Amino acid sequence: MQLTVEGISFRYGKRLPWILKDVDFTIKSGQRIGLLGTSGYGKSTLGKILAGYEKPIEGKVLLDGRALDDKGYCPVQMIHQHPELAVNPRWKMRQILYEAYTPEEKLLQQMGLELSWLNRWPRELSGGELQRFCIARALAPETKFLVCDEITTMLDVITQAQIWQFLLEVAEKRQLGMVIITHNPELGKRVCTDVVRIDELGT
Amino acid sequence: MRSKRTVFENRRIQLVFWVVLALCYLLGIFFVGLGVKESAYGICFEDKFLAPSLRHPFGTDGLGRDMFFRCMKGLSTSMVIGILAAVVSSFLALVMGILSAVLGGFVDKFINWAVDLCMGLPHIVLLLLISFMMGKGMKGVTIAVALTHWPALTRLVRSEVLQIRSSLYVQTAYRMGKSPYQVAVTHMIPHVLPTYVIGLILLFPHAIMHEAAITFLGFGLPAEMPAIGVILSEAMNHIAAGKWWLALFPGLLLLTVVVLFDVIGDNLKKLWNPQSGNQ
Amino acid sequence: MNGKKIFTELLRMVCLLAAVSLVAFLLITNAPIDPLVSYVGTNSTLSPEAKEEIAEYWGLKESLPKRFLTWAGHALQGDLGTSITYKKPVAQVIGERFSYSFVLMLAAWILSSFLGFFLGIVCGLYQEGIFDRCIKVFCLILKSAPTFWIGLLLLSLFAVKLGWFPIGMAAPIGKLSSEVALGDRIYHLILPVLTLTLVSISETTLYTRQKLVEILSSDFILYARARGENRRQLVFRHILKNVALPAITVQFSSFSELFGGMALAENVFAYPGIGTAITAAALNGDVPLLLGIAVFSGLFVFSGNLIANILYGVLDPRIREGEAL
Amino acid sequence: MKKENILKVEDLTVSFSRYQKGFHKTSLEVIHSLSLEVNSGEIVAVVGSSGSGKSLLAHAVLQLLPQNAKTKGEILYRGNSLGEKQSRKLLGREISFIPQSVDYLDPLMRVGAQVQGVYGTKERQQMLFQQFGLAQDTQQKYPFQLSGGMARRVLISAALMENAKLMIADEPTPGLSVDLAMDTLKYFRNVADQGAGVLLITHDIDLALQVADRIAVFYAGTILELAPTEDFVKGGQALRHPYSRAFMSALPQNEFQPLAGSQPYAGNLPKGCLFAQRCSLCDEQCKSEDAALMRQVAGGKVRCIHAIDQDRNREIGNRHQAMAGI
Repeated sequence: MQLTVEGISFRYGKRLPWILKDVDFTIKSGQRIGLLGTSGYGKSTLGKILAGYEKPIEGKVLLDGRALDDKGYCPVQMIHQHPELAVNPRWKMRQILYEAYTPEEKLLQQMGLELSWLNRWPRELSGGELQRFCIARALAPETKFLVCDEITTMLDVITQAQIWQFLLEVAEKRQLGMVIITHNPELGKRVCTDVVRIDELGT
Repeated sequence: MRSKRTVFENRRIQLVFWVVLALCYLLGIFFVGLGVKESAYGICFEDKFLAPSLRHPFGTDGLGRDMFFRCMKGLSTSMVIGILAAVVSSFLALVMGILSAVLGGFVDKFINWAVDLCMGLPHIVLLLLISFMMGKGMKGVTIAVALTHWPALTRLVRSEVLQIRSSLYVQTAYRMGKSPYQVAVTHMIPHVLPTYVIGLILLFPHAIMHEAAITFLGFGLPAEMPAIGVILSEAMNHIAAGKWWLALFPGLLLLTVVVLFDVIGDNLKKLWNPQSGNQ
Repeated sequence: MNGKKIFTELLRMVCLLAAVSLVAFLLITNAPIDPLVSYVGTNSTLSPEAKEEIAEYWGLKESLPKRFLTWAGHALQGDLGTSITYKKPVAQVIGERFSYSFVLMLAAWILSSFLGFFLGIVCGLYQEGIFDRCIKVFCLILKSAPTFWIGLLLLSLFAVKLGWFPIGMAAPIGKLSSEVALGDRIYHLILPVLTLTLVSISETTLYTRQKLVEILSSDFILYARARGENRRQLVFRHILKNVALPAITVQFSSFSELFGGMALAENVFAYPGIGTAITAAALNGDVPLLLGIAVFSGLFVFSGNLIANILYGVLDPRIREGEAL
Repeated sequence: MKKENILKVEDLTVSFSRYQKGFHKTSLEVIHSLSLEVNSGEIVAVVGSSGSGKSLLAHAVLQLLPQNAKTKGEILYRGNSLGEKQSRKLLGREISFIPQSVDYLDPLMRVGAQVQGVYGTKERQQMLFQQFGLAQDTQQKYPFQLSGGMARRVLISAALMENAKLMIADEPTPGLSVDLAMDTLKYFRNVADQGAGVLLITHDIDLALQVADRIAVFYAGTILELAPTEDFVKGGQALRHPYSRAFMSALPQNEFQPLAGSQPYAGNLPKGCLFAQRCSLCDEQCKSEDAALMRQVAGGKVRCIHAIDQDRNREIGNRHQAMAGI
């Protein structure tokens, strides 16, 4: 399975500067590409375009050659930096987790998700716990690629290591393709198969 | 068991207590008013212009009619109109608000334009024109009040829905293949409902006040029907003769009803959204 | 707020105004009154030919859209027809009476804006103090009390019981309006202005207080305090500007409530302004006057909104210099 | 230059009253008997995950906590207690604060005037802007017109307006990679070298390792260990508290090995040592109150009775054999 992006350009308004200018990028299943660079250079924007959250002004997003359509479950899922924004505050965790599919018991254990958390409100959980839910939610059987946008920047170092430990395990087993956006080169080297700097991608 | 003081002193219980108290008072007026028989406030000339006394707590008017029961009757009719108008307006606002936020584009522009249009004329003037068109009377004032209160609530609902629509969890839901309908029902309604219900409650007193205002100016309920607006406009003629109680008590009654609705609305607002409840 | 934005704003206002006059026209002409009677009056002494000529002039026979166009055509040239209640051209009636109403509204608007702003600031600064709690309860009651009821109470207390002020009218009865001294006019103006001020002050106070509470818990106030600014410096350097900006725009966009309050206050005090004119017009089915005042009130509200938008663009640097980025 | 104690925080507790799920009111301890000190010429970094209450420490020292916060414990500035009154004279003069982003600037006020503040002068503000390479017209700009880089330099220049004795920075370089953050933080270094004390609050351990003289590990509302940066760089055996060691070994550039479990909530903190449930050395003693007292061990402070002490590890050593023997 291959996810490619050709000639992608993006800006938020006609009078605003180009954030991305004809960027080409390809990732195959099982590959984990680190996207490095300081904030404000379009890393997240590229991530959003890959996962279909934003439509590029120019260029195409192709999954195995076919355009990524909007209908149905998108095989490219995204996990965000602030988990508390990615969950509906008026839903219990159980409803949030089971929104797309019912994950089996084993996956929840593997993620370190305690069953008692399932009937809690999002505001009663910490950032680390919420992020585990967001990851579990994104790991539906149809998911082939994961875009991780600074997912552990806000968390403490131990939680970061815990999350990456089980995430890499799952990615390896299911041969998921992962785009890992981070400003921390050490983390990039440790979790990615290869690393790319955002400013080297576009013109 | 904790001592009585701490349980009561706790803010959340206070909020609920005030809401319940206000509700009982309003329902009391509503049902007493409905139940009052014609005879209770009938005309009897010998006790004309009696000052407030035990037998007539609100005194009597030029035709000897007991003001207390007349006010209660009038207020409950106003409340009926108020409920009708509030329900119609808020339902209209809910539909318009969600439609304009979810569909966006032309629909959004049109509804926004219609809201500006309705807000363009001063409220009283619009009420006047509509009731003028309907040939005054009860039907006219009810429709007038019902059709002029939806713009403000529509804007409230629309901004709430817009905020949710742009949230990350809704975008993620779409990326997980959820249809706009599913998103609207599962994500939007739970968010919009509290705003909607509180909007409905806060709309109610406005509806009653505007009905009283239009009736006072002579366009609402016909003169023979007991209504706060009518009572107060009659009272105006006797002000110069010093019959102060004719004006004071009806207005006071209306004021308490409106204030209590505001109290219910504000307290529910505090109870419902979790963060603000923690002060 | 560059020229283009002001132009689009003006264009939007004009087209909204046209729509409002259309809505007013439709509402009024659908009333169960025979159009001719509404233009001529029930017991008019005009000859049939004169009536025919009036009907022709205003196109009362044609279809609704046609009638609206003829009305609009005349209106644009300033001819709004004659009012049967006052036997004078509508435009003149509006002109005269609006001058009275304008004074009433201006006084009340200024009083309620500045007093309300000041009270809101003080309540916000000394939150949950006795003063704050009293003002909040006072505002809640004023907000919920019907305008005309407040007018009645003031009337019966000051005019009847204490006799300080006249019962009503704008000038002593039996005096020609030209001879009325300024003192008399003000003397008659005090109670209506007081009523209108009391009614509109609560909104301003509560709004200003709410904005102040939000700003006090904002990050930039925390940082200013961390830079050693005392309370007085905080107020004058940061708080007043950040509260005044939204407060000003709200004051200008609340012309619609102001107009409504004015109409009710005028009817209570029998004050000869545009408020009493509109009720009289509606009661007598005087279509030209009713239509004229309705459209005029729309113009009044829109001018307020327009000023509010322009002011916001001029005062708020984020908009004024937004494009410059 | 004589070493002087600029800031001393002793057993500080900050708690808020809030509503539990039901109707009763509970008080939530966000900072829990925290001790820390900053000496002149030194940068002390407080490292902990974001959202764990670190910023509250900065606000507590600045005496800017919200009304519903209650504090216990002592905060001393150069020896005398720092209360509401004393702080009013010192804030903005001897004590300066560097916030996280441009949201901390008044949106309707030009940047130049804000940097100048109530005690600064225009000349010094222009001189600082030049020194930080900010264009001449920057002072006329409004906060929303500043780019990320400009905003940081503006906030730093505001802090340097007065020659502060104590500088508190709350997450001054969010989202920056270490090398870029360094050119902002080198100013902290020369401020410290001129005799001021700098308290740097951040969630980025790499940053702390680069710029701080001493590092405090912030965990569940308290500081478990305060030790020279070298111990952290050496990692492993040099650190005293089991959590600090787990913390360092979880770093990507180290073993990247995570410790099981998660931080306890501020709502239900266990008695005694907060790290008890996750600690391999935990025993009955750890549950007692005095297990949580801050102790001086080999040049650093630590809050653990089994603290690993390099030169005297005899007593600790046999505990390990005994444990392993079971």
